[in-house]
Amino acid sequence: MLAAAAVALLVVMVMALVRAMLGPTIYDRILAVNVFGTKTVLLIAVVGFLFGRPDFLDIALVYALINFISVIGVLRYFEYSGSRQKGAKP
Amino acid sequence: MNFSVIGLMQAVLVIPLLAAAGVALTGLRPNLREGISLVSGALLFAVVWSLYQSVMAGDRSGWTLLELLPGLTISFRLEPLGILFCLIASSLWMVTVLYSIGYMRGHGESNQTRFYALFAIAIASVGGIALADNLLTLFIFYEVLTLSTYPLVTHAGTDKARRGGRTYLGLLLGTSIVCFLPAIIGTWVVAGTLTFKEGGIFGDDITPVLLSLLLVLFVFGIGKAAVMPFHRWLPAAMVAPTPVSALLHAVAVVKAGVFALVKVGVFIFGLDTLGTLAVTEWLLYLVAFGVLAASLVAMRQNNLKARLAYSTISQLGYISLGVLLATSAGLLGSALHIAMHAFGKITLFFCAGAILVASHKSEISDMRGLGRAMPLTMAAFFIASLSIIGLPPAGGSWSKWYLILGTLEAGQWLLMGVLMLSSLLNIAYLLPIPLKAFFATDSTGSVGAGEAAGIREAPLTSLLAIMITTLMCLLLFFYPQPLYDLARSIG
Amino acid sequence: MLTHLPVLQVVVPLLAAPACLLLDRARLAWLFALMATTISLVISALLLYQVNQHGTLVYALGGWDAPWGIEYRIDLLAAYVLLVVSGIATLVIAAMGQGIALEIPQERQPVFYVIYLLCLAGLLGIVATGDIFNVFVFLEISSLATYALIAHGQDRRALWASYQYLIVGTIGATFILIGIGFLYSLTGTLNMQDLAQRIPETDSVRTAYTAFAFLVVGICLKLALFPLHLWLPNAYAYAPSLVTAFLAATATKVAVYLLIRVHFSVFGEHFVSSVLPLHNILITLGLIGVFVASLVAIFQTNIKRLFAYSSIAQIGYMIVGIGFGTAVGVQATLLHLFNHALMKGALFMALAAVVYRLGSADISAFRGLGRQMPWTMAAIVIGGLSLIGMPLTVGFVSKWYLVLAAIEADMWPIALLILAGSILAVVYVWRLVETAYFPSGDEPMPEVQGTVASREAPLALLIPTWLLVVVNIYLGIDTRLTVGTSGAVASALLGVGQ
Amino acid sequence: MKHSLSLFFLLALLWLGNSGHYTPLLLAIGVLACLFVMWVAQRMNLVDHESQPLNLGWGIFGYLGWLTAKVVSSNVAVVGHIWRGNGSISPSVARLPLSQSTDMGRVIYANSITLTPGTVAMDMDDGSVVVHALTEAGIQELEQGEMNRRVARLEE
Amino acid sequence: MMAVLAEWLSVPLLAVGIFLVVSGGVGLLRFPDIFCRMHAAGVTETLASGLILLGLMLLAGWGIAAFKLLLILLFLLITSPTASHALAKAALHGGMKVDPDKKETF
Amino acid sequence: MLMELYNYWVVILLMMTGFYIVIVQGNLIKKLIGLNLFQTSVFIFYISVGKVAGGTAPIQSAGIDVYSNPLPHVLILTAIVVGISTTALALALVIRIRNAYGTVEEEELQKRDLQC
Ligand code: NA
Ligand code: NA
Repeated sequence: MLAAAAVALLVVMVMALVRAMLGPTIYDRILAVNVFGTKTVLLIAVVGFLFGRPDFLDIALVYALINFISVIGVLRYFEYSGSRQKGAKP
Repeated sequence: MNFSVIGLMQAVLVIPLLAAAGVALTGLRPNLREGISLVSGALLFAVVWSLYQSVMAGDRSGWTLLELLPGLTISFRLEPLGILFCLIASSLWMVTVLYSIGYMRGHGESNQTRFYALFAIAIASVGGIALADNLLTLFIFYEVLTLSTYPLVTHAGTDKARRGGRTYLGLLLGTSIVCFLPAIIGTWVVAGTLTFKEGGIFGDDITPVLLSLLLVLFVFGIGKAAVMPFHRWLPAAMVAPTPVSALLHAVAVVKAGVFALVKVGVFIFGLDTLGTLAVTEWLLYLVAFGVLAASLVAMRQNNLKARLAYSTISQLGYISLGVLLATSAGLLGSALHIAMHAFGKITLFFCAGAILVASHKSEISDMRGLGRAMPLTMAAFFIASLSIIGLPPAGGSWSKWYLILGTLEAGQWLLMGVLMLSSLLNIAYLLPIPLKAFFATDSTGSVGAGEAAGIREAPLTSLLAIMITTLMCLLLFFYPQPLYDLARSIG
Repeated sequence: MLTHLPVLQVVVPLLAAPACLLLDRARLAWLFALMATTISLVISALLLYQVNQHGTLVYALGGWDAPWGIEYRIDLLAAYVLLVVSGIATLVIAAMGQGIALEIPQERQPVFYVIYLLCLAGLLGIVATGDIFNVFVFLEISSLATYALIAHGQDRRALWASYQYLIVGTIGATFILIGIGFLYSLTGTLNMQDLAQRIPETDSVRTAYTAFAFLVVGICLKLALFPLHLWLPNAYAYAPSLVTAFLAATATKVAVYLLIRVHFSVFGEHFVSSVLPLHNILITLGLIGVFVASLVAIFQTNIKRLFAYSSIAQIGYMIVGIGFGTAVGVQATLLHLFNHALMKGALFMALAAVVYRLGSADISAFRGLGRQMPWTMAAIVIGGLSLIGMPLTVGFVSKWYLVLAAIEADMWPIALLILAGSILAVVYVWRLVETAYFPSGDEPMPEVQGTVASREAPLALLIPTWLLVVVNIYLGIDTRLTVGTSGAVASALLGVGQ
Repeated sequence: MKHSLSLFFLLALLWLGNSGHYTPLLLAIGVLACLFVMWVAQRMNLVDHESQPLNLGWGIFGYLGWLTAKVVSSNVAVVGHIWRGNGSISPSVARLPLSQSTDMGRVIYANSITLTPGTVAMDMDDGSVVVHALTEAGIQELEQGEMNRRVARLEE
Repeated sequence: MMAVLAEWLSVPLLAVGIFLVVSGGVGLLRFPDIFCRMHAAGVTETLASGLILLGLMLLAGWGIAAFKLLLILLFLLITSPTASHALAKAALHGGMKVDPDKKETF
Repeated sequence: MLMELYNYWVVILLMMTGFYIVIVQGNLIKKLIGLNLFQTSVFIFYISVGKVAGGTAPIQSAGIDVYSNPLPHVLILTAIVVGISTTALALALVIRIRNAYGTVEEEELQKRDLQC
């Protein structure tokens, strides 16, 4: 079952990648990357159990943190640049 | 005794340097400044004269200043050819300063302090070159001479002067870096020493190909000897004030070139080795071609200084040729011609300068009839021309005589012909100038118009200098013995 | 205390950097940084003395021995380079007290000194460490600091230059990292001493070559070997003048050091020359670099740029020396490494003085400068003569050995080409000399800031500059120290006479 | 003080839960680490009722239970739409009124909307929230206001 | 006994989780615009993640591992809406054509 | 051979992609992204080289004997820190470039430098 879960997660990650490539907007891509990230967290956890190394959970935890922060960071960047482009040229 | 000789040799280097410092410090008081130069010149000449006696007594003392690179020192040694060079330079320094006082002030030149200081430094470098005991020492002072004379060439600061300076520096530094230096380093690698030695320093095991390569590098690398095609710097340097031309053509620069060439020929290769190399023959022909070509070019020059410059190139060829002949008579002729040409050519340049200062004329065609206004100058020009051509009663006849003997000794009939032909050309491009000055009418058609235009002889000090050098040209014909003895003891 | 010198050499500037951040007054920060670099200089002098007395110094960091811990290893070569780097760093920072004032605002100066110290620590670390991964880390520390230093330039192009250098430098560093990775996978060690032993025993020669290739390319990017030099001219031209002096005299030198280390200490001449045509490549690229960079230099109107291109050319000479693969060749490279640091240090510091007075390093600023700033200009002339390779300057000594190496290797054409390159140096140096001493035409002289009495650069700039000039001449005349040391190092590197 | 204690308790729980090593040394380090983080949080003015919403009381657990059920049911709904295809959805946007009086309450409400699949809070101001829903039904359900009321009740 | 039971129990949890996560992936690909896709992504981030992590918790049994899994779950549940909201807001402000003041259907 | 060294192929692919982006992209930020990709490929290379056949992640745990080599991980941790510092510095530079020039496009930058 664990193996099936891992495979399913990988499949979803591939789907996310496809969405990331297709876009069409930058927000679609960010969404896809976020999904890819959260699925990675799950994958790490599942793989940890699959290989009998539950200590991987620490990595999953850290990865979840990084993923969240990076998505927020990227979003802030685009939100600002988006509103700035609307404004007058500096 | 030994110590004092070394002390004197050190003095040869130190006196001009102190003079340079003194000149720089007294720049605001011209009389004192020129006084320092004159006194230093006299002092230097006295020192060199004393060294002359030592060297004739067989003294070959030497001393090492420092070890620049492992096994390679900056060293000096008493040696006849070097003393010959020193004698020329020290005596002519004095005379040139004397001349310059009149010329530079008469011409209202700026930056005179720089001129006198650098002149003194150039004399110091000549001392270094003349007394050098090895190639490295020679090379170092050779480069110092180039650098210290560059500002003199560019003295005027005009566009033309800057262009001339560029050519001067470019060719001299260029040849010395690209050919001379590798030749020296190559010699060091091949022979394991750079110290001058009678009979040369190369062992028998060295291939002729390598020796030929080195010889070619030396001949072209010593750009100051103005071997064609690296002669362009001499005409380019004409832009300099006349005393500088004297320095270049007679006192220091070109003489340093041929001196270095003689040194390399005699003390690095040795005349025997030189004679066996096939490439020597080729170089001889090249030089001979240069002698003729430069004479022909000289004939076509209307500018007096340009004509004299090409004359120098041609005469330097004589000296180079004398060495490459690799015979004792040729060597003797070369050594003597270094001196004879120096006195002759300096007189000619002094005259050219005097004419320029007094009449503001630089083109030969304008000088017809000038003899009435400047009889002494033109007479001096005539005698100096005889010396350059090699006719009695002037010193040049001796050196030319030995050079011809040298060609005979080497069995080079063709070269003898070249020398004779070139002498005829010398006559053709030099003698008409004084003759026309005395006997031809000037452009306005009247004889002696110069006087009417208010042209008089050059300032007194300049005239005095001209008289001294002219006298030397004559004296060296009647009393060549001291120089002959000196030249005889080389090698 | 004395036994800890190898690590203190790096730790002092490394710790001084953050400490400097706490000093909020520019003057105070400068004094502190000067003190720290001076201590570094003293340490490097002591290290050189110790190495001369007792041979190579080995220091295990934190008491862990070599294969596990990081080892600091100071042999004669390292001690020699350490002295150059810390010496130049001290002189430059001494000059910065006054010289940087116009280019960097007062309130930014403490941070500037922090970065400067970090850069110094990185450079010293590269030289001092015996662990190749540690080399990478220090390389990046120094590089990051360098990018930041360059970005401090006034001109906005400094930012762009810094960015470009960052990209190229990072790629270079990454190449080095790959090379190190291959070496580690091959031998299982990162200690350079161990690597040197294990590489010849390896059965996968191809991996070793791959590693070597990556390392060499990476290092050559850092040392701006033609054609990997494109980042350098802008970086040098737009960085603050004294930063350029520091970088030109130290950063590329350390990169050359690294190349020598990797080539001769880690892989060994025998290994390198057995299969690769590296020698020919190095000689060819070096010479092309000499000619191309010198030719480009001739046409520069910004003198900082001119000397930047000249640096690329001089690096070419160093690479040619390595390319001979002989003891004399390496000796020539080492001599030139040392000597070029002196020349370019002096030249760029003199340029900094010109910029300080005239606010520009353009050739037009040099018109008639021989009269207005006689001492500064004289320093430039002497530095230029050294660059050309005139006798009685250090430049002559290194040229001599370079040509000697070429002739000994029976490569006469190369010898002539090396010297022909010097002619190009004559051209670009002389353009400057002519402008300064024989200005043409009736164009007015450039406006000099300050009163007539203070036209010459301030002593704070002039003294360090002239210290370098004097050393330049002194070591051109008394060559025992440099020639002796470089000779000993070269024979040790090539295993001659051991 | 109440908030500090709560934060310390939270941090300690995290440390203990993640460490797995309970030697005196590590425990001591843990205490120090927690204190350090508290000091930093204090300096950043983070220790207040916003980060430690203790005032919400026990009612929050009841709400969380209700929300969980809601999340499950809306998941099922959205999955249904996914498999049935784009014909089954009717994306719509609406501005809904807020009846919460505190920032905390509004955040909980908006986050609850977003947490349940099928609805997303896109933007909000003091009095309203803009919601995007996968179907019109989603909007209508929110308009009925059960979630709104439950969150508002939490604030009391 | 308990462990075996837990292992058995974990199977359906994981299975449903897998189904939901794949569904979310399909939705991500299938739905027409960014906002609709966000709803699909929400599926994978809430119930799907929760079920899979619960399944793992059952396998892990009482202990630190379970605690960490719980932590991960809480973290995902807290951050997911925040990220979604940030994304939606950015998309809304970044020019996606939606008029918030008019109730409308696309 | 091809499959045996698949990690190398992955690394090379990533590396070339990153390198390509650095060279071709005119946008300074995108260049940085390429640079990061380039660096990351090397990190992966290190980690994969440290893999020991049958070994698991080098986190000590009861009942496990074979671990991958931990040293590459340690090294790469350092390298990652270095890489992040580089990126941070580069981003700071880009911000200042943007302030000074008003653009982060390479071509535009060059145009604006030529103008003055
Ligand atoms: Na949701
Ligand atoms: Na939702």
